[in-house]
Amino acid sequence: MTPIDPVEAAAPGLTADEPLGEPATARAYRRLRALPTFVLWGLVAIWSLPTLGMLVSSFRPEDEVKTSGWWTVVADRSLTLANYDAVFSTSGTDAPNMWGHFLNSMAITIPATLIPLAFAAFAAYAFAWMDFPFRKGIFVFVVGLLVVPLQMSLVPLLQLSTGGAHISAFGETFTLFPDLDLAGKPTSVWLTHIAFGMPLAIFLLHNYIAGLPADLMEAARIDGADHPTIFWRLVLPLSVPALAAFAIFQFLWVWNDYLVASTFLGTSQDAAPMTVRLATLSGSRGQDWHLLTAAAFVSIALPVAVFFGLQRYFVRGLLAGSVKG
Amino acid sequence: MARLLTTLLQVVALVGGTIGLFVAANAVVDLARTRFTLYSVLAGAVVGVPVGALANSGGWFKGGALWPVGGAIVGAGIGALRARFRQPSPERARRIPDRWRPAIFLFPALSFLFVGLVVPAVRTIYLSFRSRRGEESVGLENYRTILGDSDVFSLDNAGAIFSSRLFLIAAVILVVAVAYVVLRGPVRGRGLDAGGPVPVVSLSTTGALFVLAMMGALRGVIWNNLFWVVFVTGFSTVLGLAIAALADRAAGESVAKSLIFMPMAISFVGASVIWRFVYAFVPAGGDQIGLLNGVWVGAGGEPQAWIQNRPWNSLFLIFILIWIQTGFAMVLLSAAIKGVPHELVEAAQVDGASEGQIFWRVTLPSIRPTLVVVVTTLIVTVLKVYDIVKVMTNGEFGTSVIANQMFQEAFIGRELGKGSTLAVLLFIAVLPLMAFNVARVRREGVA
Amino acid sequence: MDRRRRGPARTLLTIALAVSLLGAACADDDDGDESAGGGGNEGGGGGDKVVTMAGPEVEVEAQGLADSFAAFEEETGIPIEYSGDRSFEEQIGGQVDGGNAPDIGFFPQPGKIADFQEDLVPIPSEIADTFTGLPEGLLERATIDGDLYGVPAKADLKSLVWYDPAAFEEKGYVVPETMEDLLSMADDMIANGDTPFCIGIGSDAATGWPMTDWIEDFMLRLKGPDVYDQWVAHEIPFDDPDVIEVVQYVYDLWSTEGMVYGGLENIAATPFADAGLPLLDGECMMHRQGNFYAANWPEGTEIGEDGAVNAFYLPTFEDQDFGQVTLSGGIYAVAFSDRQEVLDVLEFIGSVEYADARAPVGGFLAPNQETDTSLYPSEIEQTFAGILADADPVRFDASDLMPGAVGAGTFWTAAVDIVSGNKTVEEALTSVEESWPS
Amino acid sequence: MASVTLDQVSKQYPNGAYGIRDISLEVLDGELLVLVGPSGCGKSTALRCVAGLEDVTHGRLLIGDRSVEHLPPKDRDIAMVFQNYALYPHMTVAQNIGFALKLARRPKAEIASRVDEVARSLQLEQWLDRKPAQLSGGQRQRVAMGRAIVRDPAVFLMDEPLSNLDAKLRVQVRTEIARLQRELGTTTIYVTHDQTEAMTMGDRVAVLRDGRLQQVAPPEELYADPDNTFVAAFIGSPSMSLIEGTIVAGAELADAGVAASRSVAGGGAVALGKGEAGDLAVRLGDQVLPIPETVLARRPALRGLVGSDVVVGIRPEDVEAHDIGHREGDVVAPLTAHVELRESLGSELLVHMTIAARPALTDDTRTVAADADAHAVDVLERQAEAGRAAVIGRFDPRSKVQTGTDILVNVRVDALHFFDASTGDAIRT
Repeated sequence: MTPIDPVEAAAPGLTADEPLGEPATARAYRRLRALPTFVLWGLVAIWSLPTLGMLVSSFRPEDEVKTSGWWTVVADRSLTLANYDAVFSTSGTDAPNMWGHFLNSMAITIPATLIPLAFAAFAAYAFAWMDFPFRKGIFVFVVGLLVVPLQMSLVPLLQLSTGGAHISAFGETFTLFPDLDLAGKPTSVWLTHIAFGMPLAIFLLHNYIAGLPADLMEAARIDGADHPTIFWRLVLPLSVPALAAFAIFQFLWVWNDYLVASTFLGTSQDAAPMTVRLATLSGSRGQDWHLLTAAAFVSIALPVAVFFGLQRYFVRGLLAGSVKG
Repeated sequence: MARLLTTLLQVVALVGGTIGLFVAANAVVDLARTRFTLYSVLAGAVVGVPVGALANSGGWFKGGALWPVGGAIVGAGIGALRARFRQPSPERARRIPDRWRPAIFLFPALSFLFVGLVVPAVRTIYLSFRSRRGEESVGLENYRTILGDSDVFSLDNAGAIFSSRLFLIAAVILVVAVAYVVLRGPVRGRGLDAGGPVPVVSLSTTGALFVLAMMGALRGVIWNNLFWVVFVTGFSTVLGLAIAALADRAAGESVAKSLIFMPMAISFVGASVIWRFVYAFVPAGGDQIGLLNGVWVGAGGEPQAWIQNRPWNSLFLIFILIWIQTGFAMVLLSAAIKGVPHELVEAAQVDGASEGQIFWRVTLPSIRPTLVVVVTTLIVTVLKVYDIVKVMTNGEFGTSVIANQMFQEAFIGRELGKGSTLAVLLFIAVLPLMAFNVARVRREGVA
Repeated sequence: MDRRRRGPARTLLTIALAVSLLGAACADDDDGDESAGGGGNEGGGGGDKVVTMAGPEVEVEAQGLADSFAAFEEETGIPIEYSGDRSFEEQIGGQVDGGNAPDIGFFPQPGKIADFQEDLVPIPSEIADTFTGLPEGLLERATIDGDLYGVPAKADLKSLVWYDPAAFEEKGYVVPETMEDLLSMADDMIANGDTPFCIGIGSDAATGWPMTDWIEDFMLRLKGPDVYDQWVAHEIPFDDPDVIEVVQYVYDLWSTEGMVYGGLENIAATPFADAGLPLLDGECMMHRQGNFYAANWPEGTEIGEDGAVNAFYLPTFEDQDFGQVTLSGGIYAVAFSDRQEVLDVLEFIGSVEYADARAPVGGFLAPNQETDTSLYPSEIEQTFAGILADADPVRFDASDLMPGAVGAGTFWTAAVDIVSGNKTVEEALTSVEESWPS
Repeated sequence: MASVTLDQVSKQYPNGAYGIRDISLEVLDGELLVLVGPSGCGKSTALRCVAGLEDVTHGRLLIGDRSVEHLPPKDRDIAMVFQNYALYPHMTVAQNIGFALKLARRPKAEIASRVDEVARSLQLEQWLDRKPAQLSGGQRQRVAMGRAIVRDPAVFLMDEPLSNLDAKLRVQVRTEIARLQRELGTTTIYVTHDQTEAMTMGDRVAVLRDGRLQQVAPPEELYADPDNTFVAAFIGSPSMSLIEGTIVAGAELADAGVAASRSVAGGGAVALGKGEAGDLAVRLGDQVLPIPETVLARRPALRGLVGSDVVVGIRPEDVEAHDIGHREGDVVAPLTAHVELRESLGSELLVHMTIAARPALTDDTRTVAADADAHAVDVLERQAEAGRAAVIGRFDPRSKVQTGTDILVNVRVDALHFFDASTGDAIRT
């Protein structure tokens, strides 16, 4: 909608080759309009270069990766799949191959994403639409937990999953939490992730769910719905964007996690997710770090795909989740 | 393939099961309205199971399910008796479901939070007052050692800040800015226009420069955390905002935004490899394999060991996090910008405001809430930063941050006491933020 | 889904369904692990005979380690599960605290044994007695208050210098017999425009350790084993004049103009894993690094007399008489569980049978002197074995013997601080001294 | 079918404030009762209390003869139409309408047939598979209606169901709702802010103010005989002119040379016969109006008020230009007024005038004015100071009055309203 000043359009001095209604100002304006595009794509280039570098390197033979810059492929393109072969071959150890670790990652990530999603949704709904004592207080407390550093929670939780929790009283030992011997099993990993993901989940979902129109709930109540029904039939379907947004967050976080997985799985390599496998790839003394190029690319492929897939929701969900009031 | 199947089955069963329990629990309390007796019996049984288990001094399932089942039976019995003798009026019976429902909805989430975060947090605080492995109490000793450790916190040559060139530049800019504002004089009754672009921009520049000056002078993990917070938060937000604003008017918006966001999807192991190819260093003479050095040397510079040379090496690590977080800020902010009502912008256009003015005077104010969210979230993330430093330098070359120091102490040095202390320090650093968050949640009100 | 009019039957049904599903889930969980190899279940030290081991060796080395147990597993019927993790030394602390320790751990740093003393199982004397053929001092390293906690499972030979035979030939350099020769040769090289040394001490989590090896080697050669032992045992302070002198010596050597490829300031930045590579294209002449560096030469690099690279023993000073002082390192196996089969495994690791079983796999140097050197697959490995055999006295890597806080912490940091010119030698060593746990 | 009974119902909020207070009211079976009042008067609260969305704190609430104050909404056998419809955005029209039945576990076939039936009666057949977002305002409104109708509940509750429609549609839907309600004969409580709706739709209209019930009556009665100045001012548009006056002896008429007369066919007028002219008059500022016998008969209490102040109410249609004859048989008297503004509506001519008298400036009048807009209050107060009371006349369009001139108007003195100056209550017996 370029503003065309009729006076100027009709003004004398308009040379013939200038189409009417396209005065100098308008053209300048149009060029100016294109400027953001250039700047933006400049930034995009800067942002993508590092990743591109790794991608290219992953196709280069070891000695070249270690001795010349990846951009030199433009000059001599000697590309190979060797790195990928190395990564996908079980590489000696009788641990499962990359595909196996991929499944392990799945086995951890899926429950660690879905279950907190459900639980957080329950809680968020309760905080938003139910009435009970200390509602505000509890919610605020939960939000506060967002900032607890996780590193220190690891050991207590590991102890819990290995030995349970016991207290001694009246000369007897009572078990507060059973000795389930979960350490080394994927279960312990995603259980931990559920706990760690919960505050953000509740925070995001609450902001969204609390934003749903009140009279929808009332209409439903009058139509004969009780809280569970309202939750399943109204709130869940209406909250898809927020759910997807959190799902992506949690998925990325869990999929990319190394610390929790390696701590809880400890010596059991067979259950190790990809990130843990990557850490061992580069050899006892890191001499094989060129393999990481391929491996890293393999490991980011899925999350990136997931992100691109659910992006639309992501934005909507986060928006509603954040911009409230 | 079989494993994929078992995995999926397992997941389905788990999710189905947990949700099933939730549904069942709701169903039970609903019974209170119609069949109070049955409700009472079932509820009794449900409560009985854990009580029975807890009562088993041998451990929950020692001696089979005897104790839990026993508890269930006893509980059921009690429930039956209660129903028999304390049958409430239908009036009150009808209210029972609503009384228990919040508990049912909250229990799963809160139980996980309690076990996973609250208990460990409390334990950490406790440990921070105990000795190496928590054997005995040492009072504030840990805090004294930690804060006394010059690697953690040191004010030596803080004076150097004010003699540094950066500081002078900052000062000059500040003076100029103030002069500009004052000379420009009062603006249409708005008094001295401190909210305008010029003062704000110059002020923030001054701030950034000053922190840089501090960076040049001050050593210590805690300071590093501060620098991380300032730069990551600042740049991620500003860049995110800029990109969001640009993308709003540029071609190929969604693609561009996706590419900018992509780093968020990359694990830190991946990131470390990626950035190895940027910062890698080869002594002069050899071919550079790092992009940065490639460019640098190409421009005729001496190859630099970017992530080794203090004090600026931290900046290069910091940029990695900026690279990751900008996408996050951008997504939120661009969403917010699109949320700004068109009438507002058009009204401003009619009033003859320039694009810049519109952005500054209309768009920015109306996306303030989002900005606040972005900034607070970023700060929290940055304060807890760990992985990048871990994979890039393992905290060597003076790049360590609190979280790393904590890991170092607690896991490698096996100094649980000191590790916990650092964790507590992190809490404390975050507290004001928490308060702010809380206040904000309060203001928005729990709908 | 409306629960308002749901009959009790339905309710009970839901509960049953939910519970059974959850049950199924857990069941599946175990199956999942089973089909994955049944690894995790015994993480916490379950009842049956499986012995879990964990250590820093991964990939090829891990495979070699695993293979060398095949026969043992065969005859004893004790299944062994080894899992390698490069960050083993960082992980193990949490694992132990969390009660999830492996049955056997491999510590590259005997010094760490002290940190874990309360968690480790002392090796019963009847087993300890079977550990024969080890060079003097090795077992002492793992002994605290008379109890033996670990047994050497692998040896590293550190007093080595890698070089390119062809290049030496062509430029007329000869493998030096004494340190004096080596130094003068280095000067010649500089004069000839060659760079004597490639040095890199970068090693992400452990950046700095290669310099500690240099320091230790020169400590042995300049001050002798006794001072070395006092230094390790902290009988002399870390910033004792002797120590300062040695470190200063190394520093001065390194900072000599033209001595190091890329110059002093690049040493810290160069990952040690790649540090030697310029040797191959003549960028430098020598690379002082342990035998394990053999694995870092690119695939297919010929190693040996007439290969692309070869190694010689880092000579001693003529005017010092400390004998064939040699710096060694190695990995110790320790037990976190006192189950009989665990101790059996430990006993096997300490035996010459184990050494003989692993030697052929390659990438391995046996601490056990009785090992049949002919079993080593390559000429170079036999050379190493030879050097180790003649070595006397042998001293174990000091940084690995010192308390973890120092040996795996401040000593490394100090190295980085010195090289990157961040602290003077004296300042750096003083801060190490301060960090020594009392 | 059932009646709805509110027995001294109050809703008090935790902070002590009252949403509604002591409302007693019976909605007869099949009746359409309109709750009307200025915004914030508690009409919606009252409705939500009946619905069970808010719980009653005092008093009893019966639907039919069941006391329901403790029942959840779904057990009260009511249906509600919300101001902005509250349609479930993720469900189709059919699903929206059928939702309640589905929750009630009715057989699929029944649900389908009921939905079709309802959809037909609302001409929604072709939209059944659309989502609400794809519908026009009017259509959404009908879906909302359908959702209520489909359950055929004992009571309909409608919360300003038309306020989101544009004026034209509003009229159409208004009649449609009225028709439906009559056909179904379902007891209905209808909350609105718009008095035209109130007057046109309600069998009876209940006027609320500040949570209290002011008057319940059929529209005509409410209009013709308001209980107090609030109702008087609120009901009717343009609203009744309320002027402070004093009851005086009829003698003053003579002094002022004013006499009531009866208009006759052809526009002329004849003097009143003996006994018809009352012996009392009311002074408005410097003018007097006779109070005819008929009025005194209806409001005997006036006789006791000689010399005391009252509020006089004049409906616009009771004021006519002097040159235009009144309807035959009306008893009229002259009044001089200054023309401020004339609005021609074609069918009629609204003339805003002022006379030299104080306008009634009470809480009631203020509230009503405020409900229009804050400015109206200022105007009112300024008039009070200036001692110029506004009088609105609904003239015959043929009348030629000029803005800014003083004119003579005829006032129907037999239709005057009298209210107690202090309480604002209508003066009757």
